[in-house]
Amino acid sequence: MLRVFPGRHAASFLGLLLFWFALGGAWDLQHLVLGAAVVLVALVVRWRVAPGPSHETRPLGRPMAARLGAPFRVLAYLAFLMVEVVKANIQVALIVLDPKLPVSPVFMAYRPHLSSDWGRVLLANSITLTPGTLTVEMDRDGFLVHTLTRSAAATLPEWAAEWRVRGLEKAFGGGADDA
Amino acid sequence: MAHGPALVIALPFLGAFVCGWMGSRRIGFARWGAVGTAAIHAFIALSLLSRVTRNGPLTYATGGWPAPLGIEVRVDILGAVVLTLLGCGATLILLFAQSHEPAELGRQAERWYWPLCLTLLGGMSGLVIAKDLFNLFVMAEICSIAACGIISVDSRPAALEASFKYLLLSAVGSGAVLLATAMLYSVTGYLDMDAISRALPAAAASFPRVTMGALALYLVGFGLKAALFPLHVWLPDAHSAAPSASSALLSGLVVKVYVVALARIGYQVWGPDLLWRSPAPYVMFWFSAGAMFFGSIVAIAQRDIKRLLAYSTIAQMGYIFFGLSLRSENAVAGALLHVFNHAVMKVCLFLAAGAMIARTGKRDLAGLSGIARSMPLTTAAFTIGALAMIGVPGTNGFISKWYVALGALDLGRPLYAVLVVASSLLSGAYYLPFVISAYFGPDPGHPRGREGPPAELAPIVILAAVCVLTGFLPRFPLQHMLEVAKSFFALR
Amino acid sequence: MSQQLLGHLNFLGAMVLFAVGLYTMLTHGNLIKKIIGMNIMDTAVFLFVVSLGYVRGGRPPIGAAGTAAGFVNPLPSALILTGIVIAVSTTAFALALAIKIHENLGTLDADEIVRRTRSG
Amino acid sequence: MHLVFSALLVVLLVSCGLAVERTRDLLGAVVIFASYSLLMAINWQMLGAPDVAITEAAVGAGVTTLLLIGAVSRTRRREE
Amino acid sequence: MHDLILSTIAGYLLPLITVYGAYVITHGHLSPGGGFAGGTIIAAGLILAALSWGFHHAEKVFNENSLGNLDTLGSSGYVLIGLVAVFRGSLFLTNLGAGFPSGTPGKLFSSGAVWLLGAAVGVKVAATVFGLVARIWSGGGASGEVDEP
Amino acid sequence: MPGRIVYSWLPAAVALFPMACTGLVYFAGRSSARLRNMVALFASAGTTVLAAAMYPAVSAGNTLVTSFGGFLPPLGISFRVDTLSFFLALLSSSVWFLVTIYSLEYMKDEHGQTRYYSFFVLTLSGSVGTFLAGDLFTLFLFFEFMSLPAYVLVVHEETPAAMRAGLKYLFMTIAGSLAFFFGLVATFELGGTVSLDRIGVITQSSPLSLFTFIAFVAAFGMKAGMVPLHVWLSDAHPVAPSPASALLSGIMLKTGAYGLLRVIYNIYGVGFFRAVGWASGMLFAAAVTIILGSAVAITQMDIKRRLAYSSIGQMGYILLGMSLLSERALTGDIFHIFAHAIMKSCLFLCAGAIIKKTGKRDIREFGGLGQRMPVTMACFTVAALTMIGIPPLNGFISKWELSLGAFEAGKPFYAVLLIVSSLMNAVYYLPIVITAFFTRAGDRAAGYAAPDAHARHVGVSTGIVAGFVAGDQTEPSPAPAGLSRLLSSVAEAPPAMLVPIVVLALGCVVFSLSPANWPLHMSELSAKLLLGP
Amino acid sequence: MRELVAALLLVAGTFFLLAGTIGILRMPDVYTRMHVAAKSDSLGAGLWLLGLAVVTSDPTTVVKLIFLVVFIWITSPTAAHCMARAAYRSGVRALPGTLRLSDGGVASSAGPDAVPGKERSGPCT
Repeated sequence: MLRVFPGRHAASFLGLLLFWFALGGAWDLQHLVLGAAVVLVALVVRWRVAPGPSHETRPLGRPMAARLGAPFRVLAYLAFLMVEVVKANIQVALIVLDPKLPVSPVFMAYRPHLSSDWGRVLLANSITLTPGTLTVEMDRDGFLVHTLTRSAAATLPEWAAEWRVRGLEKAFGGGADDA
Repeated sequence: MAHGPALVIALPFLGAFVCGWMGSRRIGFARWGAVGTAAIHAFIALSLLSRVTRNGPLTYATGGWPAPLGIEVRVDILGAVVLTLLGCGATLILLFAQSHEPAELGRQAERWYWPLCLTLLGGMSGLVIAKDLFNLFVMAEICSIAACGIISVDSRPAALEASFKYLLLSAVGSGAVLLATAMLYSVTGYLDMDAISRALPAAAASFPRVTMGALALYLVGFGLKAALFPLHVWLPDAHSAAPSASSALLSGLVVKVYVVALARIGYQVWGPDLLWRSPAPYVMFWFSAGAMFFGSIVAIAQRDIKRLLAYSTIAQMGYIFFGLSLRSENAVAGALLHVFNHAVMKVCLFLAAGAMIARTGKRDLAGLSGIARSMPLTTAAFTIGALAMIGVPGTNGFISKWYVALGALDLGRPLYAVLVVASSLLSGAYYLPFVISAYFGPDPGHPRGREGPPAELAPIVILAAVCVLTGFLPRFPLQHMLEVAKSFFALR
Repeated sequence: MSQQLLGHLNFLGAMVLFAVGLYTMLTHGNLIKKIIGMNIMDTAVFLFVVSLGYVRGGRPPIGAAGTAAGFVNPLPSALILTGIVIAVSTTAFALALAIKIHENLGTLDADEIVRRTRSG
Repeated sequence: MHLVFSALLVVLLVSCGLAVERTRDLLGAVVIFASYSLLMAINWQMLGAPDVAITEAAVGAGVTTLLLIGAVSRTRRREE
Repeated sequence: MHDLILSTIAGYLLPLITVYGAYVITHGHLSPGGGFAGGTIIAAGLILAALSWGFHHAEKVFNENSLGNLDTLGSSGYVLIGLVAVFRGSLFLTNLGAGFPSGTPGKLFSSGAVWLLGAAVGVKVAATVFGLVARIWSGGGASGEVDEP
Repeated sequence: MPGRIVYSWLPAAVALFPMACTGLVYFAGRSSARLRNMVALFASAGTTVLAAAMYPAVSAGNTLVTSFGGFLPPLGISFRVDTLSFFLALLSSSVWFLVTIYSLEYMKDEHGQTRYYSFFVLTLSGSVGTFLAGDLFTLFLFFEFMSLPAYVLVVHEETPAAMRAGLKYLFMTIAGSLAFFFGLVATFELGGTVSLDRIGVITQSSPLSLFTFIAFVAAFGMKAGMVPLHVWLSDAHPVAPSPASALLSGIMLKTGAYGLLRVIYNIYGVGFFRAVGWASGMLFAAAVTIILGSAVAITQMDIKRRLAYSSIGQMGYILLGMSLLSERALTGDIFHIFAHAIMKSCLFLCAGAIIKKTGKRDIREFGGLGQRMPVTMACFTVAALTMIGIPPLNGFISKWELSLGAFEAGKPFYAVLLIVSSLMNAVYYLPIVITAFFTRAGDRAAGYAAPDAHARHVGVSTGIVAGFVAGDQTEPSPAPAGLSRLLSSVAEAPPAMLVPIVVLALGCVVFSLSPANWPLHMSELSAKLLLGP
Repeated sequence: MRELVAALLLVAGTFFLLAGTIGILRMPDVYTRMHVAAKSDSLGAGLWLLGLAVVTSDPTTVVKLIFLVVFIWITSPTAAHCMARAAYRSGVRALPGTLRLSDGGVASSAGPDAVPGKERSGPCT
């Protein structure tokens, strides 16, 4: 059943173990043993319960440079997102506190050029978090985005998030995810 | 059997899990597993009884911790007798159900049925021997849910509706009980019954309204579950819509354990002195008097045999509460004895009625006329049960009636005794016409079955025999109940 | 003082909620609404239990022997936890019943249900 | 401050309860009930019962709500 | 109805929630929580996954049969652990007195059987709660009706 | 003659022997009818023998006692046989024996015979046990054992009328037994014992003791057919098979009277009664019972209904006798229990024979019966005359004693009442006899045409007058044409039915004004015993 | 110092949450409300938790708080998306005057009845 790359598994395992230790706040052997067991069970459950892997698995070769750059890309993306979120909130606050309530909503279709599901999801959620936009509907071909203002709709296609996500995809190997 | 008190609770639950687990694989295992578990339960209960009567109350602290932390149970004489009743009663009912429920329920429902019955048994056992009020509450809840379960397993609309009503009302009841427990805890700082009982006089002096409120809530809570008169609305539907064996369990055993709980709270926690300083017994008295008459009068109008039996339960529960609300050892002993006796006879009646319904497919009284010709033994057992209900001497119903009436006279209230007597007359008014038409009524002519298989017949006959036997030799339950009543009143 | 008041406040709230829950349960015909009412009532009771403990100054009244000073008395919590478990199982069971009733009778209204079961 | 917050919580709880009672749309009532449960969980945390708060959050706001929503979606949404 | 965002997110959250639930269960004697709360949390995670992927996927693994097994495992485990004490000659559910190792207070494996009991309860609760919700949502049948693939 | 207390197993044996035989009868009935009948006969005969076996001890003035203390605590079962108990037990078992013989023939073609005989024997056990009971509780128990199985005898025919009557009987019985139950509990409460071995268990007058007494009167009065509790009787007796009716009227009514005797003279004590003056209420009830029973009997045209109402009237005598609280009255009372038992059994058996042979129940159709069934009708006549109280038959003796008792008690009004009621007895018995002997078959006696509604509405005096008119108007029938025709017209009941009738009728004659009247002697002893020192 | 930072963060968080709440009340339709809910939740709660993390000395707690922030940032937009999608699919109407831009950027005015949606009800799915 485990039709994913072992490396990916190892990453999940380690990540979850880290989570476990973070929760417990103790780094002793007991925690390690129990944690390993728990994490293993959790992962098995997750893979067993999940629907079959996506038909669109396109493993990409990953250049060494991309691999090394991955953490930086992630951090950069997070920073970018934070800034965007703050901006979004300020914008919302301004709109909300404006007595005229200047909204001019738009439904727009949007087609990102991404190769992996997780990338699309990341982008979709980023869109939701960022100024004036909200992903309403989504499938592999594109998104249906609701924007709060016309200007937000106009700027969305040029938004910086998409190429950053594409960069992340390159770093982690897009399309390898299923679900 | 040192672990009897724990086993008697744990065993049915364990059995329930295993039966539930095996039920989807081999239903036969679940069936006989249920009976076997109940039988072992009965055996443990009997050995506990003999132990308790010899050595006095048996206290068992699970986990070895003392009362406030661990769960402590205590098997006193009352508990032991009721446990025995539960074990033996459940064994017989489940034995009866073997030949009966598979056909009535269908495979899917049956898988749930046996575990639920055992869960109910475990809950009831826990309820009667719980030593602290919180476990009392928990066990009452387990009973309630399992009882709702066995009503509605077969998913007939009427049963579903009845079960829903029961579930919601008993949730109200348990809310009241929990609230009362919390109130007691807040003023005494204990959950353990003995400890509360010791602390209560002082608490009642300084927080009279809280303690009074707690008592009232207990009365309402357990009164709801035990179908005390104005709170009985759920019972007729629930007990008549359930499958036959369930009806017997519910009407015969389940409502009784709540009475035991209420008696414990009233007499062991509050104690007679404190209890009669509150209005609770007086309220209970009038309610129960209402129950005796209301239940009987409505029962007269019933056309469905199981509804008739259900209303009769209301009347008889009124009878038990009546005895408990009289400040007299004899009356309380009579009421407790009636807990036992009514259980025996009502189970007998419900099982017999169930057998009749199963064989003829008819539930209405008219449709069952002349049934004695094709099912003589079952009808005879039913007759004995009915006579016991009326309180004909030579049956166990007489003995309990005797003591309650005696208690009423102890108080110098002959009118109360007349009330008891008159309510028996009323119960004659609805049992006898059916019994007579069963023997002498015209046979409606449709094909009639024969007596059921031995496994179905044996429990009915045994119970009828117990009715007569304890009518003639009432020493077994009577002596214990007198002792219990005495101990209730010895409490200060 | 403030704690006392807090306890009383919750106490009062619990009473009101109990009434609201009971009222919902008794007056609404819809079974699911009844179930929600039951839940409100249950939580009100739990709130009552906690606030009763609070009235006495947040310290459990039992000084169980051998327990450290800062040891939190597990009793009221255990009480309510069990209560919650019971409440949720009751809820689940009641909902299953409600669904079955709806499947069988096509309605969730108590009066209507009674009418249909009596006639059917 | 603590007191004010608690009072606010209680008021909110009561108003949620009343809102549940008033709402004829069952799904709406369920959602309000979920928020009621969360408020209750917060209240318990404040009253010094973290265990209960956790459980209530998981059960009251989680499982019970899910059960209720499931039931509503399989029956009917409005109270008739 | 499949939603890519939800199902992807659920895929990430499920193991996290499971691990968190396991944490709550196993640290019940050290911090707030315990078998019941943790079991509910695990169940909630499973329910989240099942809701976003469809109950029929979850029922590949957690169907009535296996849930029943888990249920029985948990509950009879509890009783059996209690009975271990009985066979050791102590009272039912006796913990340290029955020879369960006490461990170091504050450590994970401490408090003797409490830990095991918590785990049993957790398994039982998780299975039961998930089963309940699955039954309510998917009508007790083998596959979900609410959602289509 | 101070009696000793003798512990003996005999009383228990007498009471329990038929009960044990019940099962035997039932199982015998499953294999062979003949065997069953024999077992039933054996049971009643055995009971009679066992009862008679107590005679030596009782005649020596001893009291036989059996008790089972461990049984049914806290009361226990006990038997206690003094003269009265012995006398009535012997009476009932011997009447039972005779009726069993009668049943063998009468019930031959009936359905459900096994059931009939089983309950027949069980009822015997109940009634004998009632008489032998040593305490109120045992009395209660056996009283129930008699009353409840008797229901089956009442509804034996299973006709709708029988079922209705049975239901009425059952409810009244249960109401009565509950009243009894109440009295029992109250007695236990007041006196601390329910034993009948002394005089005066309840010695203090209080509302509760009055209440208790009323409960007892209700319980036993119901069984004894005291107005207004008689309503079951007039329905139940006619619908039962005739042997059962004979026992119902002959023996079972007496258990009620016996119970009252025991209550008045043992539980309360005659001294107590004289002091409180409750007896006047009883007297009044008795007077009403006598008058009403007789008056209604006149209006009845169904032979068995007429006999049933007559029983009510006669029970009034017995109630009267025990309420007068004088020794003579008590002697007459007890003797009347005996006398009425045999004469009413005789009458019912005759009626049964007539119904069986001719199918006629309406006394207006009894014309020519005297020719067809001479022996039966002769016995009927004897019993009827006894009933009226013609000297020297034994009915006369009891009435005589009762009247003397009334005078002794300073209540001469009741003596007058007795005479009036005797007249009324004549009014309703003589026409039957006259019709049977002096009217041709097929003739409807003229006198019966009208009075039915009449008497009912106009009242007692009109009834009497109408009765006399009826008697007067009855014309003598022409003499029979010849002996051969007479013989050919004879269609007498078979001997098995005839023998008991004749024996009972002889009893009416023998225990009359003869110099050695053993029953009277027993009655006197019993009255002395009851009144105490 | 730590307290000051924390207080600032908390105040900021409160401000955004308050703005969000007002927004939810003021916004004209479901979709616009979802905007506000998604955004103010993630930032407001995030700032709060951050503020708490600053004053907390226990490292485990800090880690837990940070995890919480991550959770909220994952779940909050997902939840908003789910609700918007559910509303869209069950045909909840948007504010009159909402534009519809197709892929190529061609605008068309979406009238009151213009929002298409499959007639499916059901939460979130």
